[in-house]
Amino acid sequence: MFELSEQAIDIAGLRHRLQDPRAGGFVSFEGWVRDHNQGKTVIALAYEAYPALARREGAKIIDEAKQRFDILHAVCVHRVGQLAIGDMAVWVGVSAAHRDAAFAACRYILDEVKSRVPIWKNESWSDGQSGWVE
Amino acid sequence: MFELSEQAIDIAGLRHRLQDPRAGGFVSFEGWVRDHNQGKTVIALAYEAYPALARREGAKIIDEAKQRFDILHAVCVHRVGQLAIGDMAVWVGVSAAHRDAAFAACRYILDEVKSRVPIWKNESWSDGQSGWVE
Amino acid sequence: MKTITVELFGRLKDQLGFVQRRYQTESATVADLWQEIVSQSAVNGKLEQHSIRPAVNDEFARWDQPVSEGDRIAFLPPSAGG
Amino acid sequence: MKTITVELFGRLKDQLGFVQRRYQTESATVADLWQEIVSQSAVNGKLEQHSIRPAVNDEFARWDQPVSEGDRIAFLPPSAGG
Repeated sequence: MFELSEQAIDIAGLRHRLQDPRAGGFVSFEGWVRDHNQGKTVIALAYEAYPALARREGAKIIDEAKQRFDILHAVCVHRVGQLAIGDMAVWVGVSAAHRDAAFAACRYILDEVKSRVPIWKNESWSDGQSGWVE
Repeated sequence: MFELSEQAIDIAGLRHRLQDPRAGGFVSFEGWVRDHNQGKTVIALAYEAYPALARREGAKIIDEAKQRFDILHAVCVHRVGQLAIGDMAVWVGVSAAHRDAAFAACRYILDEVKSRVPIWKNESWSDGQSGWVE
Repeated sequence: MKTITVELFGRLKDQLGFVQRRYQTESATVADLWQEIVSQSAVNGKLEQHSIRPAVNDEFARWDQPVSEGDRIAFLPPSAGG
Repeated sequence: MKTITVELFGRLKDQLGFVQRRYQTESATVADLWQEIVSQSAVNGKLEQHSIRPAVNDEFARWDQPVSEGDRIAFLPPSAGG
């Protein structure tokens, strides 16, 4: 499952989609908005997506992960809209019988989402400027 | 921080120890009690620890991870006592400026805790038997 | 003459000065259309085709895809999610 | 003759039939003590020293560590956390 969310990502609600009596390991990644990037002080940022394409590409990545790794469930949610420092920008959760597959699949999904899903980041900096960061 | 817990692991309470405005990535691992192991159907299990040694060895592993990887915070909690299928046996959380270090440190802590911290697992199986699993 | 809709994302909106626009075009392919848009703009710099990815009607597309009447054609800078 | 306390964990409790016991011993080292305990037990099988790790007074110890009056000496099978 891949989703875009305009609201804060609800981890508790997502975790239960990954629970499974066959699961022995669960790995999750959270991307948080940090207060600095490329030497600048970040005060806020906004993510913009191309929603139809982003959802389709995200779903494709989840499917790929399920084919490549011996996992049970995988979920990724990406925020869009305005975010503050410390807010969660992306969440990836993977459950599997064994931890190796869970770690590998979580990493795969994260890396592919970052490079392939059409989402863009606009940072606001402490100098009053803002700009698109690629 | 490394802890042993006789109660269910409280993720929400632990997560705030890892939050940091400098953090861009947070990786967590949860070990769940699964319903099968080594070909047997598991109905419950109990973890026993050597508490003084386990706490000291666990704290040492957390320190090692902070030296080896460029991370901000790391926490590991291991359950002891009786657990049911689906219960969380261990939780590892790591925050870092960048995701590579967070993934690597989370994996390191998990692997080292499993092999070095003196904790033992007694499984109860569907055939009415139980035994120590190493 | 075909009537199409062009959509821009990320920095391309700032560089080319619009988000969505209806175009009358005789461009045969997506690549031709991109060159037409760039040549009409005042912007120089990072508008090299190799850094941009086109999409047609909500699907990633090839640069040599033909432009058809009614298409929604989007130009996407490199993704920066996470 | 020294008085010490021996503690067992995991499968060793089942194999040797106790959890904690006070011992009177003349064993000089931790390894000697382990051999003494095993030789007094009826159990054969997986009691090979190489699979066991000793601890003395809540610290991991070496097999050649001397046994001192009042020591708490623990024998640990391989860890199985997580």
